[in-house]
Amino acid sequence: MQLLVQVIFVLIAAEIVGAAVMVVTAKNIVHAALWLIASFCGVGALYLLLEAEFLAVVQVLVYVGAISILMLFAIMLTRHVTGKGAETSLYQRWWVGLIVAAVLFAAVIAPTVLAHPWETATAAPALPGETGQPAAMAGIVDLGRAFVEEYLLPFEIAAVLLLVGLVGAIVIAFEERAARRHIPTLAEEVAHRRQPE
Amino acid sequence: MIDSVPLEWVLLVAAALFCVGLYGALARRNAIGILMGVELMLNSVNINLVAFWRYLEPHQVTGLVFAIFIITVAAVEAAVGLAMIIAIYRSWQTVNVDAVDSMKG
Amino acid sequence: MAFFLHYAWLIPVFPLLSFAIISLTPIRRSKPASGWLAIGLMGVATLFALGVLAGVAQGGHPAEDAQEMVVQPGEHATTSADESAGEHAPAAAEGDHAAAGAAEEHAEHATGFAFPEPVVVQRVDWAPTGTTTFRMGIYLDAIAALTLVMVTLTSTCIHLFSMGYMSAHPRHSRFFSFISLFTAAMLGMVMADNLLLFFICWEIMGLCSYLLIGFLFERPQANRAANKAFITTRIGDVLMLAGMVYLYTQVGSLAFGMGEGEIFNAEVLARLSQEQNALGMSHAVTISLLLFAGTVGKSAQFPLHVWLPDAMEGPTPVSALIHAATMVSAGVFLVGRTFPLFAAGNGEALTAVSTIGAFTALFAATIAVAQFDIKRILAYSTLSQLGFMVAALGIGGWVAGMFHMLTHAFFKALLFLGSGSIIHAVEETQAIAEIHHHDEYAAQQTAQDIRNMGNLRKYMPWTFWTYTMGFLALAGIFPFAGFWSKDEILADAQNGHLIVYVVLSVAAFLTAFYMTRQWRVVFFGRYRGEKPLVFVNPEGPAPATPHHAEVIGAGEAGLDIHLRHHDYGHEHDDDQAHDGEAPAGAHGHGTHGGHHLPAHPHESPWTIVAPLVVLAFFAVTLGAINLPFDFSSGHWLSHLVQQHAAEFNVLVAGLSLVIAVAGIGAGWFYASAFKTAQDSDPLARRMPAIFGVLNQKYYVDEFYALTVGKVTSGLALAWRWIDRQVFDRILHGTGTATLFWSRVNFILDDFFLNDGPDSVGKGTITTGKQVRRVQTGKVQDYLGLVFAGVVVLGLVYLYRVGR
Amino acid sequence: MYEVIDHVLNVQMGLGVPGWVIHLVRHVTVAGILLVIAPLQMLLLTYLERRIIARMQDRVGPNRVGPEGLFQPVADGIKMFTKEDIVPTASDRWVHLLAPCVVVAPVFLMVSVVPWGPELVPIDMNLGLLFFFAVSSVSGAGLLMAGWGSNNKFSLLGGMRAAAQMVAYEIPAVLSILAIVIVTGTLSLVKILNVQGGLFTSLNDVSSVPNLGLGWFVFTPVGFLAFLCFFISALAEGERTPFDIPEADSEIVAGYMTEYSGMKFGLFYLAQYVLNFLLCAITAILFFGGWQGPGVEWLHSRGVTASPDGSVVFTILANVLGLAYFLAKTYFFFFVMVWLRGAFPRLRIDQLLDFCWKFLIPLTLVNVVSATLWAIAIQWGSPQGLAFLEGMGEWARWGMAFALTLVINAAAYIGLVRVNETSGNQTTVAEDRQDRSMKTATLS
Repeated sequence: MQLLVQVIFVLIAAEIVGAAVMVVTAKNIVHAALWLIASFCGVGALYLLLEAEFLAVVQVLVYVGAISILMLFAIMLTRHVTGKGAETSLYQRWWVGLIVAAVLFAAVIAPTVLAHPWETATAAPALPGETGQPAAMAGIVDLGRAFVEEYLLPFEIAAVLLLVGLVGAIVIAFEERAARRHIPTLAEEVAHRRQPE
Repeated sequence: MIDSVPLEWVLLVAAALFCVGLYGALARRNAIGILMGVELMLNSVNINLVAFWRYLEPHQVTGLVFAIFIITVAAVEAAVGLAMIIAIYRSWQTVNVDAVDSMKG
Repeated sequence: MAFFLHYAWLIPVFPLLSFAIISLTPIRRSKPASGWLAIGLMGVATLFALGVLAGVAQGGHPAEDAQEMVVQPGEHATTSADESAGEHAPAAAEGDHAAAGAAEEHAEHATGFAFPEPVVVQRVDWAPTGTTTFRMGIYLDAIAALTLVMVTLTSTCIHLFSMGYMSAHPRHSRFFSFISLFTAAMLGMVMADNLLLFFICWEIMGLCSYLLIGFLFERPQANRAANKAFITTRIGDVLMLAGMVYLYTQVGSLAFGMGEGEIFNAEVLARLSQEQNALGMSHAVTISLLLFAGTVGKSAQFPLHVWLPDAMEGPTPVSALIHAATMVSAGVFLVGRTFPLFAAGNGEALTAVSTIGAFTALFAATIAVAQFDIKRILAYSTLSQLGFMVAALGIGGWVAGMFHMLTHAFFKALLFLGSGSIIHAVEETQAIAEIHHHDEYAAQQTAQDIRNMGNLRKYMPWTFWTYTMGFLALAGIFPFAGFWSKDEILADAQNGHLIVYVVLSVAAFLTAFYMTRQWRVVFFGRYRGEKPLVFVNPEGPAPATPHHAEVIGAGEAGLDIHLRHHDYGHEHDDDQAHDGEAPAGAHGHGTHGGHHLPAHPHESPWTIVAPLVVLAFFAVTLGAINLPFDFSSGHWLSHLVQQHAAEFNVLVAGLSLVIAVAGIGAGWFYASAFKTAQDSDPLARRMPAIFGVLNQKYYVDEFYALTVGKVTSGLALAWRWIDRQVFDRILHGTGTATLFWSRVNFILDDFFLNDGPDSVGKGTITTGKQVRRVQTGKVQDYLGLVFAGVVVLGLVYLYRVGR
Repeated sequence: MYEVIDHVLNVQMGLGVPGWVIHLVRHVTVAGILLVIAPLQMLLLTYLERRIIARMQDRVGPNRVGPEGLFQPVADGIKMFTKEDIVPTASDRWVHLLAPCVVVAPVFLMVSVVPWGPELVPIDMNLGLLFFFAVSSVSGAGLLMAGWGSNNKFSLLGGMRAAAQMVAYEIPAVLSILAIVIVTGTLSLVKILNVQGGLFTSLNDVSSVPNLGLGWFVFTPVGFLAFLCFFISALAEGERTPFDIPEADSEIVAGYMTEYSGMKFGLFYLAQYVLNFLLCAITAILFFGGWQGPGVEWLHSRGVTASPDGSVVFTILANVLGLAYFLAKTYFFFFVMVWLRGAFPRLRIDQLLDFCWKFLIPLTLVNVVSATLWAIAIQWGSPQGLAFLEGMGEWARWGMAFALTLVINAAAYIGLVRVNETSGNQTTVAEDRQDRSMKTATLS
């Protein structure tokens, strides 16, 4: 059973990281966005494995169902549909990014993570419950309570942030009616063509 | 899960995801590509939070709460970022960030 | 009664509800519906308030009620009521000094004061954030219950009055929504369980006061008065907020009550009164003086009194409700509420309070002697009476101050409503209507001038009799309400505060004097309104033809410049143009001009008279709640609030009655000099200088304009001068010097240093080119640099520092 | 289920297999059953739709293959399997290929949480409802993939329209369901169904109410408004007329399906009809009590309490009756969908989005507020500082909540209708009329 879980974990991890690598290396930006969806789904599966079902569902709902689709929309809106532009090359100093990321992973994060003695819940027994059972894991009910009691103010701030983001996005992306490109009607088109140069 | 997979593995996956996202944010020319890199980084942070919650303090709710706050922030960031990209596209006719350098010294 | 105590928190909700309904729903389109809605809900609130009072009174021993009455909202509901009541009730009931604890020892002024324990305390968590939780709720004790009844009763009467008085106004519904909001805030303030909630409601009242003074916002005068009131009271409020912050830093709580962690806790008070701050005062003195600044602003005490007379620009019901009966007494209520803090101030704070109160009482009474505007006389009278209450609190007469606050609210509201009725009636006459046709502000000012009235006793009997009762109560005639409360203040003052006693007695004499002057001029003699003394609005439409105007003889500086006798009746044709522009005023007559109104005023409709009758009833009888005799129902108020009140002193009472009668007599003869509207005041004839000073309110406004205003503009001028003369010269000098130096340099350069600077310049350009390559303007480069920095820092930490 | 398989494998056949194998067998069996049932539903629904719409249009519909044309869908299926699979040259091969799979997969995941009867629940997830909508939102990505991968402007337009419509209508759908979630306090579909027992009260804990299984949420003002909003949103989510803009054949050929043929087209078709079935099923479950109905609870309780021999029979009977109720309600809603298709013309895309943002979303938000009031009125008491509520009887509280929410919802509906009329369409209609009258005036 342990081996099975390990295998599943490795598969999921490979899916997450592999898809992420495809996201950053894919030539075609639409493909990158699709790989992004794959990576998000993998993260959702990892949450399931970590027994955070609610977060897994929220991950799918928000990242896959909303953010990715928003990105695909943005790609399709900012692309010359028939022309070039869909294929993107790398930034000219991409090697800076590569070095920074590689060094960050290999020399900073990985040694820290591996060297630190983690006192996980299995090593230290969980809080004893009433009947000697370990205390129950926090569930959705606790989460909901935390939002309206302990974290009420952050919750409200997050709500305001969402509202401000919504308004801001609308204001930024709003195109004034006057600035919109004029789409000629058929009659105008014909009249235009008929005019001598 | 927690008795078969050590915490380090999960953290390493998150770290790898973060670095890949960082590379994406640094190396992509396309603004939307950069945004994708940032989203990957945010996801890796979320994995960390959930992993710490599960392994270290499963009976407390803090890790989940902050993961949800990060998802909120990510959603807002995506919305505003994409709106900005569309606005940039409208005035520059491109979404390649190296073309948008009016701040050049 | 338990029901009412249980749901006491609903009392402010009713007027708030009517505010919300009138402002948010289409009901606002219907004038009668919105008015009657507000009146109805106020009536329900009144019922609740009476129920609460009955519950409080019936309980007798509130501690027992509190045991079962305290509701437990949420898991953290307080039981402080039980505890504090349980501990202190026996001591307080006996009038013992022990309850006030250590504070008592330092407060010789506050003899016999023990903070009354609450009957109902309901608190809920408010703003739970992390570890600190602010809680708020209601805190009901006997005085709060009495004040609730006072506020709701007067407010209901005034709502009803407004129904008749404001009926013609186009913004009728808005008026009702504003006064409902105001009433809600006042009730909330009375029931507040902590200073912050108190302050929030206090500020809402300030806002409503601002909105209602400026209700007739077509008039520049109203706008100015609203701004003045708002800004002036803001000065006091900021100081009060500072006091609250100070208190919070010292105590860590703003909750009323004597329990653990509440501000009237005996240990806390003892500490506050002993510890000194940087100013050399004890904390308690500083805090109470800062809080008292709020009172000075809100209750219009001496340095900040200037806004209240100007606030009479608002409609008369507003003057009655806010600027006579309720809001201005909020300041007094504040002092009463936080009295233990004042008492803990070793008498210093209380001395300041009594000084300011007594001074204001006398000061305002002298001004009132020389006014002609019926509402302004009452406004100064209000100032003076508020001074009485504040002085009473300052000399430790807590019961007397509160008692006077309650009685004063009723008879002053009555007087204001009576004056409103009179103005309403006078405006309905032909002479005023003709002015109204030309300039409605001038018409209203003319209608408010007491010289243009007279013999109204005959035309308006109901108003006359009710007004007379209010007048007698204010003057302090036995057995009207004002007599008992004023006598109690004087009895307290006589007991060891001789100066205050003398000052207040003089003020009482002047009160009787100016009120009689007003009363006789208004109600007796001959009706003078047919040829009125016309107020000429300096900002209104220009008078049509100057040669018609007749300037009345000098003597009354200031006012007379604007007073002309002018018959506008002949100018109708010329004035048609103004019709369109003239905004509909408070009493807009749809058909003025063509339609002829009666020459004499007539009695007002029942919606106006009925409130007068109700209030007159209370003005006559309210003294009965605290008769200073030791029979079964005597000292009812004192017993209810569990305080010791001053004993009845025949000498003091007799003397004050004599003073009042003397004042009335003097006033009666004095006022006989007014025969026609154009007659000037007898004092103005004899001593024009003194009259001028009084008429112009001791020139306080001008003084403020000269000091505060001048200082501000002087500073601006000084700064301009510094800018022009100093900085500009430095700059010019620098420029000239630079120019000279550059010439020298040019010669040197040209001959000696040509090559050197050239190479330096080239070097600079090269360096700049190299350096600016860092600023690519590309966001990814910056991001890359940031993360490169992170990596470097991480490496340093891991492999250098961390080891 | 577990016991049954255990019995069969270990007792009857004497194999002695370990527990996880039984679990595996059980899940595989259930998944297999669902995988068979879902396409069958699609076949049945296509047939039904064609027949019903034909009757509405005075035609006969397919009636040749089999009795009454019952095998027509099978024949269509065979045709699709045998058709040539065309992939456009300029298309993005893999995206084009994967798109139908991405659209179909979520739909089959959604099937797994639908309770078919009192005990016919594939997975009783305590996040069932959220899972359902989270998964359904994934198919939007598939639609965009299909639109983009085909490299055809009609496909792209169709895909973008479909995704925009899905994202937009997900909000009112989820908000209207949120009202139900607030009232019941759970996200589990099974628990939501259990609450809907009783008799017209939506509260089977009100005492002295016989459990007839009629406490459907649609009988409360909150539930009724939520039902209306949800069903309209469901029409849009399922791309049904009048919201079938993404595949408007008169404008953009077949939308994102234009370049698909053969079985890939069949997969889209399958996904669409299964999705429609699921939306109807969820409507029936959330607002019409799903398998709840007179008699089911009675039979079920008999099954629990009666003797061991009789219990199986009673349980089976209860499940069959519940399944019958559930399917009857679901097919009724599908009939309504077809009915609407026969009755209404297609909307324009801007009308569709306006309707969503200016009408449905405000309305559902108000409904969420009244759901909160309902929950307060029914469930709160002295711990929340509302002791006077506790003093009232259950019926009084229920009646108060009913009246309050009815007033709020009706006012919100009327107000929104008036606002939308005055702001948009009415003026244009008025102008239109004026224009026309002027024209007639000049003509005459």
